[in-house]
This record gives sequence, C-alpha cells and structure tokens, in this order.
Amino acid sequence: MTEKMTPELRTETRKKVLHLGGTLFLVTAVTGLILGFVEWGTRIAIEKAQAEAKAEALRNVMPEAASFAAEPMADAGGEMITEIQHAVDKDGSTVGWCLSVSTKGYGGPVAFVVGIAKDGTIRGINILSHSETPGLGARSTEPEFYGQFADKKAPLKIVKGEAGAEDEIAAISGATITSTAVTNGVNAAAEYWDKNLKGK
Amino acid sequence: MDFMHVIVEPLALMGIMGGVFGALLAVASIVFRVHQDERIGLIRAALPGANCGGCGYPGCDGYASGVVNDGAATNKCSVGGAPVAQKIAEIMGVKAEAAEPMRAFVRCKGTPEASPRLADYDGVRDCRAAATVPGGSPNACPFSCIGFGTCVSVCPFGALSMENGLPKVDLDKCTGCGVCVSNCPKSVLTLVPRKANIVVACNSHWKGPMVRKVCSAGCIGCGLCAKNCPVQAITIDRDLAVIDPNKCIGCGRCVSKCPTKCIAADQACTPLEQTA
Amino acid sequence: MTELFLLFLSSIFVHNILLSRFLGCCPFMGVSSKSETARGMGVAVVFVIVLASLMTWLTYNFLLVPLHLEYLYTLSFILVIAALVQFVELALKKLNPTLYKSLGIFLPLITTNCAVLGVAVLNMNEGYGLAESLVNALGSSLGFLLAISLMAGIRERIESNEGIPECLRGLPMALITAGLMSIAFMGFNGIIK
Amino acid sequence: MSQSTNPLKIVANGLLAENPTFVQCIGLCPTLAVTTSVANGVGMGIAATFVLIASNAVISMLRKMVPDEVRIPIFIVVIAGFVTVIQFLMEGFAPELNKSLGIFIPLIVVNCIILARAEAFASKNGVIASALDGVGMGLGFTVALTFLGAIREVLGSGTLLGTQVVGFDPILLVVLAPGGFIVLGCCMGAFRAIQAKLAARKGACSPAKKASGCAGCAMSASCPSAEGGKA
Repeated sequence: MTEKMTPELRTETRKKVLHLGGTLFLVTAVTGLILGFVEWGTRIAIEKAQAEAKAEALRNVMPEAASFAAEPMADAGGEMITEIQHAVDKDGSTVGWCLSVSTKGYGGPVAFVVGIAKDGTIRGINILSHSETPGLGARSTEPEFYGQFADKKAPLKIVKGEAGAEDEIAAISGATITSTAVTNGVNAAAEYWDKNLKGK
Repeated sequence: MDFMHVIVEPLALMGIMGGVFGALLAVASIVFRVHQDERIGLIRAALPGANCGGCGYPGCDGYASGVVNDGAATNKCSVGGAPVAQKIAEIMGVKAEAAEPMRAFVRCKGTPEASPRLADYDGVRDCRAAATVPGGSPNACPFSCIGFGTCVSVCPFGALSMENGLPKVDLDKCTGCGVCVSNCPKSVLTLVPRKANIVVACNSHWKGPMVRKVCSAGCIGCGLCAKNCPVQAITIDRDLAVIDPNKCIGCGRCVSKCPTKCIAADQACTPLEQTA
Repeated sequence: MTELFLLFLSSIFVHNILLSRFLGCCPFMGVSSKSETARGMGVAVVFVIVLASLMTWLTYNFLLVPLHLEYLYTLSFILVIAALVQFVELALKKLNPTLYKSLGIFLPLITTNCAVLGVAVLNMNEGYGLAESLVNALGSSLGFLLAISLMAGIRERIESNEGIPECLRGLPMALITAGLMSIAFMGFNGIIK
Repeated sequence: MSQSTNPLKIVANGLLAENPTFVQCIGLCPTLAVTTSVANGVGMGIAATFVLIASNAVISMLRKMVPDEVRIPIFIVVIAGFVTVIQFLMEGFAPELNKSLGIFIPLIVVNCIILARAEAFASKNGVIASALDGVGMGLGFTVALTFLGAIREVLGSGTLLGTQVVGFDPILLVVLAPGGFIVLGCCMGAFRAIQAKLAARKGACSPAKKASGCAGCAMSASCPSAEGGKA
C-alpha cells in the first residue's frame, strides 16, 4: 500500500508540495490578476454594448418612444413575461409598453420583445434570441413573419397558408411549432397588458 | 475602481485554488507513486503529445506503453511520421540497422497448364476469400497460388504483377517489406535473400505420386537434388526440398538433376542501390 | 421528477453532445477505430463528466457567485477539471491497476476533451440546479458512450471493405459515417419540448 | 515534426505539411460547428490564432521552470487566461460575432490544437520558434475554417459573406449538424486525393500507403520510392 511516512519521505513530500503548489499558485495567481485587470478595463465597454443592444431592440418595437422605464411585474399572471418597460415620449405621457417574453419553441426557448401601444394594439415584435433550426424556425426572425404582428389587436390566431381575417397570422411553412409559440407569447403579453397595465 | 474586487479577490481566489490543487497533486504523486518502465517515459517524450488517437491507441501515453509492453509497431504515429518512428525504434533498441536485403519469391510454378483448375470459381475475386472454399483452393493443388492477385493489390511498392496466373516479382521495385507474404493465404510468397539465386519453386508437402496427379512442375520429394548437392545445402522437409541460401554455392547441379525442373535458377540480383 | 427524466432523455438523444452539439469530436474520431478502446473511452468519459460537473457546479455556486467573479468561470472550470483528472489518474493507477489498464489510460485524453468543459459550461449557461446539472451530465456522457460505441462498431466493419475509394479510406469515411449517424439522431428532434 | 529553425519552414509546416484540420485531424469540434458561414469561420480562426500565438510564446518562456507533474494544468491555465481575455475583447467590441460563435469561444481552451502545439512544440523550442509555429498552425486552421465556411455557406444558405450568390435553393442539410461531418469528410478525401496525385506524379508510393507501409519498414532508409524516408 502507500509507503509509510519515513522522515526523508516526509521532507521530500514537503519539498514537492512547495515546489508544485508554489508554481501552480504563482501561475494561477498571475493569470487571475491579469484577468481581473482586463475585466475591469473592458467592463465599461461590455455594459455599453449590452445596453446598446437592449435599447435598440426596444426602440424598433416602439419607435416613437423617447425613453423607457422599468416597470415592476404586477402579479403571477405572466409566467412567460420576463420584463416590462414603460415607454414614455418626450413630455412624459405614456406611449405604450414593451414586454419581454420567453416561450418554449421547437429547439429551445425563444425570447422576444412585444410593443403594445396605449390603446392595446400591438405595435410590433422583435425576436432577440432563439435556437430554432436554421432555415425553418429561424425564419421567424425575417420581417415576412414578425412584421405580421404590427398594428394588430390581440388575441391572434395562427393559421396555415394565407392569413385572411384581421386577427390571423400566417405560420411559417414547415415551422408551425415556432410560429404557434411566438403567437401564444404575444397573446400572453396582450392578456397581461389587458389585466394589469390597461388603466395606467 | 474598487481595488479589492478587481485586483485582490481574483488574484487571491485563483492563487489559492491553484496552490491547493498543486499541493494536492504533489501529495498524490508521492503517495500514489508506482514504478513504471522508464522507456515508456522516453517514448512519451518523443511523441508529439497531440493525444489524437490516430495510432489506434488511446492517446500518446497509451501508445507509449503499447510499444513497450505489448510490442506495438514503432510507426503507428501518423502525426509524428518517420522521424518519430525512427526515434522510437532507437529507444526500443530495435535498431533499424541495415538488415540482410531480402526480396519476395513465388514458390509455385502451377500455371493453369501445369496444374489444372478443378472448380469454376465465381465468388469474390480475392485469394483470401477463395482460400475459404472447401478443399482450401479452387485449384487441384491446395498449396498452389490461387491467382486472384491479392498480393499485387497490397504491395505498397507496386513490385508484383500477375503473369499467366502467377505473380511475377519486379526485382527493381521489391524492397522485401513482407506485406505480400503476410497477406497470401497460401504463403506461396516468401522472402529470400537478394543474393540467393537457386530456390525451390514449390510449396507442396504432398507425397510424390499425389503431386504428379495435380501438377506437372511440382516437387515430388525424390531427394535427387539433396543427394547431388556438393555442399549438402538441400534438405527434404515433409516431401519438399528446401535450399539453405547461406550454404548454397550456386553450382546449379540440383537444377539439372531435378526430374520436374521445379528448382528455379533465378539470376541473383544486386542489393537495391540507394537512389532516393 | 418527470422534468428531470425528460432532460435526461433529451440530453442523450435530442441534444447528443457529439452528433448535434459537436463537443468531443477529436477523441471521437481518433479512438473509435477499435470497439473495446472506444467502450473504455466512453466509460471513462461518463465517470469524468459526472465528477467534473459536480465539482464545477460547486465551484461556480459556492466560490464564484458569492464573490461576484463569474467571469473567471472558464479559468476555474478548466483548472478544476485538469487537476481532477490528474488526481483520479494517479489514484486509479495505484489503487486499482486492472481498472487503470482498461480505463485509466484515457484520462489524460479527456482533459483536452471539449465535451467535459462543454457540459460544465452548458450547465452554467442554462442555470441548472445541482440535480439538473448531474442529470444533464449523466445524460450527455451516456450519449457520448452510445455514439462512440455505435461508431466503433460501424468503423470496424467498413475498415475491411475493399469498395471504399483509395483516398476516402480511414478518417474521411469515418467522418461521412458520423454525418449519416448525425442525420439519424436528428430524427429524435422534437419528441421532447 | 521537422525541427528546422528557419522561420518560413515552420510557418509553411503549419499551413500545409501538418495542417491541423486536414492532415493531423485535431481541433475538429469548432471546425465542424462554427463553419456555417465564412464570417464565423474567419472570426473563430483569428481568435484561435491569437490564443495560439500568445500561449505558445508564454509556454515556451515558462518551459524551463515547469515541473513535469503539473505540466498540463499549468499549460491549460495559461491558455484559459488568454481565452478569457479574447472573450472580453469580443463581448466588448464585436458583440454580433460573439453571439454567433457563442459557446465555442470558451471551448477554444480545450481545442486540441492549442494544447497539442503547446506540448509538442512550445515546451521544447525557443520563444520565437514557438510563436512562429503558432502563426503557422493558426493560419492553417483559419484557412481550413474559411475554406469549409465558404463551401457550407454557398451550398447551405446560398450566400457568400451575406450576399446572395447562388441561384438554386440552398441545401439546408449542409448548414445543419450532419452537413459539417460530411463536408469535412469529403474535403479531407479530396485533400488526400490531391496529395496522392502529386506524390504519384513524383514517382513515390502514395502517402496513404506510405503512412502504413514505409515508415516502420527497416528498408525505408534505402528504399528508392519512399520520398524522403528521412526527415
């Protein structure tokens, strides 16, 4: 079994522990230091990039809004809703609401922002992230699909082929699961708006 | 900038983790020390360390212990190529010293005329497949060359070509690497030294009368060659004459004495000069 | 409980780490020429991925998050994995040489295996709890074992096939076979949301 | 592993003779997953090249004082450090590339090429030679990724660098997971076929056979047709 701890073996172990432990300590510590420094240096740039991406997403569902303020989630009603932004124009009156929604798509969660105007019509949606199959579900990020939601009244129905009536959305051919998921998300946002944000 | 969070904490955390793991490994390497053949370490140093598994062994350590413990070939590292193979050969003491230059030799004269084809075989045109036929071969003589050219296809130097149902060795291209010998199901091909020019061109261990029935150019084990050899270079091994190339002085008496003329008097060929 | 089971099944079939997430392809191509080495590699990977996922989950949630140093996850994960594999290799070589003979020689190969770090990072990105991380790790590594054993079986059969053109023999044919297997595994898509 | 020291040979060695993707077949994970478009391929190639050069240089500097038992952890920590640096740079200044490369940036750490080059070359040679080797291998990797990225993008989504190029409707499979395996398999086959033809024209035995037959054969030193039996 393991050699018994003779005196010179103990010194050899101590020497080796110091040697190996010390080198590894030195290398990892120096690397940690460099990373801490680089992280601090780029932190501002990263925050700016992330804020920029978020604002850009909100702006193109609610073009006429000047600024956005975070709004606390009212009650448990919107389990699909992840975040709400209150959109106001220059002189502070409400223009509408932006709700970030995350629904279960074909390949995984699909996250998008829904812009709802003061009177309840859907100003538009913007897909942020998804892991749908390229060429099928991924086509939900093309204007032909998400453009259909602009200036529509909830609740919306998903149909195959041509969208006839006012509240119908034409599903992407071959990606009905993704199209239905997005439409359910939009209906959930509209329903949440109807219950909690209508009066404000 | 909050000095603590940006500089000290990452440094401390990573440093402590590194230090702890280093110490842990140090203690482990002492407590778990196991004696290992030092050649494995040497070979492991010579290997590129890509752990890519291209040699079929799991990573470089696997291959190194494979070479030392179960004698794997020294050239299996595709990434390292020839230089690494050379180094491993030296470490293992298998010097790639200039071995006696050898060449392939066809121990059969059973052309379709000399030895009739018994069966009309239309299976896979490959000797190894044809050798599984009941009776061991579509030919009358089970020791004879089947003639589907497996040796020709495996030869890495293109030194073999089929002529009249038997392989012909191109002495300029044949380097004696032995790939054909290991692939021939009937072991008709064998390696002989390049300087030897008199070799028995038969592979049959049957008694004389039976050989006469199946082949007109086979060795019937009569022993005339052995009796007439001035230097006793020929022995009869189970009714097949075998010439010892080192003793043979190439006088050719046996060739003339052999009743079936199955001893081949190939012209001796000079060793392959280095053109590369 | 069913949610965990669904996650387990999806990480073996739907999101197979080799055939649809492309993690761990280097050893997959290299070691899958013989089936017993492939199986040994697969079992070693299962053992290491589950252990590594446990260690990296603990490191992340008890060391990095409290100190708000999440950005150090790459460095700390790979340090933990490398040290863990080296320690397990030493321990195994001493305590159980027979197991080491069949399993241990793959261990240094696994440190540089994208699958181990890949699973650890995925567990963190998805924000899985301890139970979910371990189930995902077990599922992914069993998926790896399944894929590499199937591959080894097929490759042994195509090795001796004379029909393959000269330049495609060996690795190119193995890659094309893996492509076909990946198409087959795509059939599982969508059975689990 | 030609140990010659003239810089051009080391770089050329990484690009052609030992191209990491086509010849050594290491670093397959990012190669298969990321080459769905040229932009991704180039982005990944450049990121990997930066890490490769930096880590090769630093590792060859440290090679004297690294005890053998902890060789792998130290190399990996150095590589991980550089990968995290490149990750921050990407998040800060190239967010869209960062989104498309996604999980594959942290996976550069365990990319077999970098650790293989660190162990095989950097830990045995000088700093300049190692850095040059990093350049060579990085270029070889980037060229391979761009080449595969171009093929898969044109076939799979009909565009090249985003602009519509091809008339017929694209073959979706090529962009998906299985496409990566199949396209890489065919490219490697083509690469070997070209090498075999080149070798055949020079009268040497084709490399496919050479790899199996000649290298270990005792006669390979004196064999006329094994082109360059020696290094």
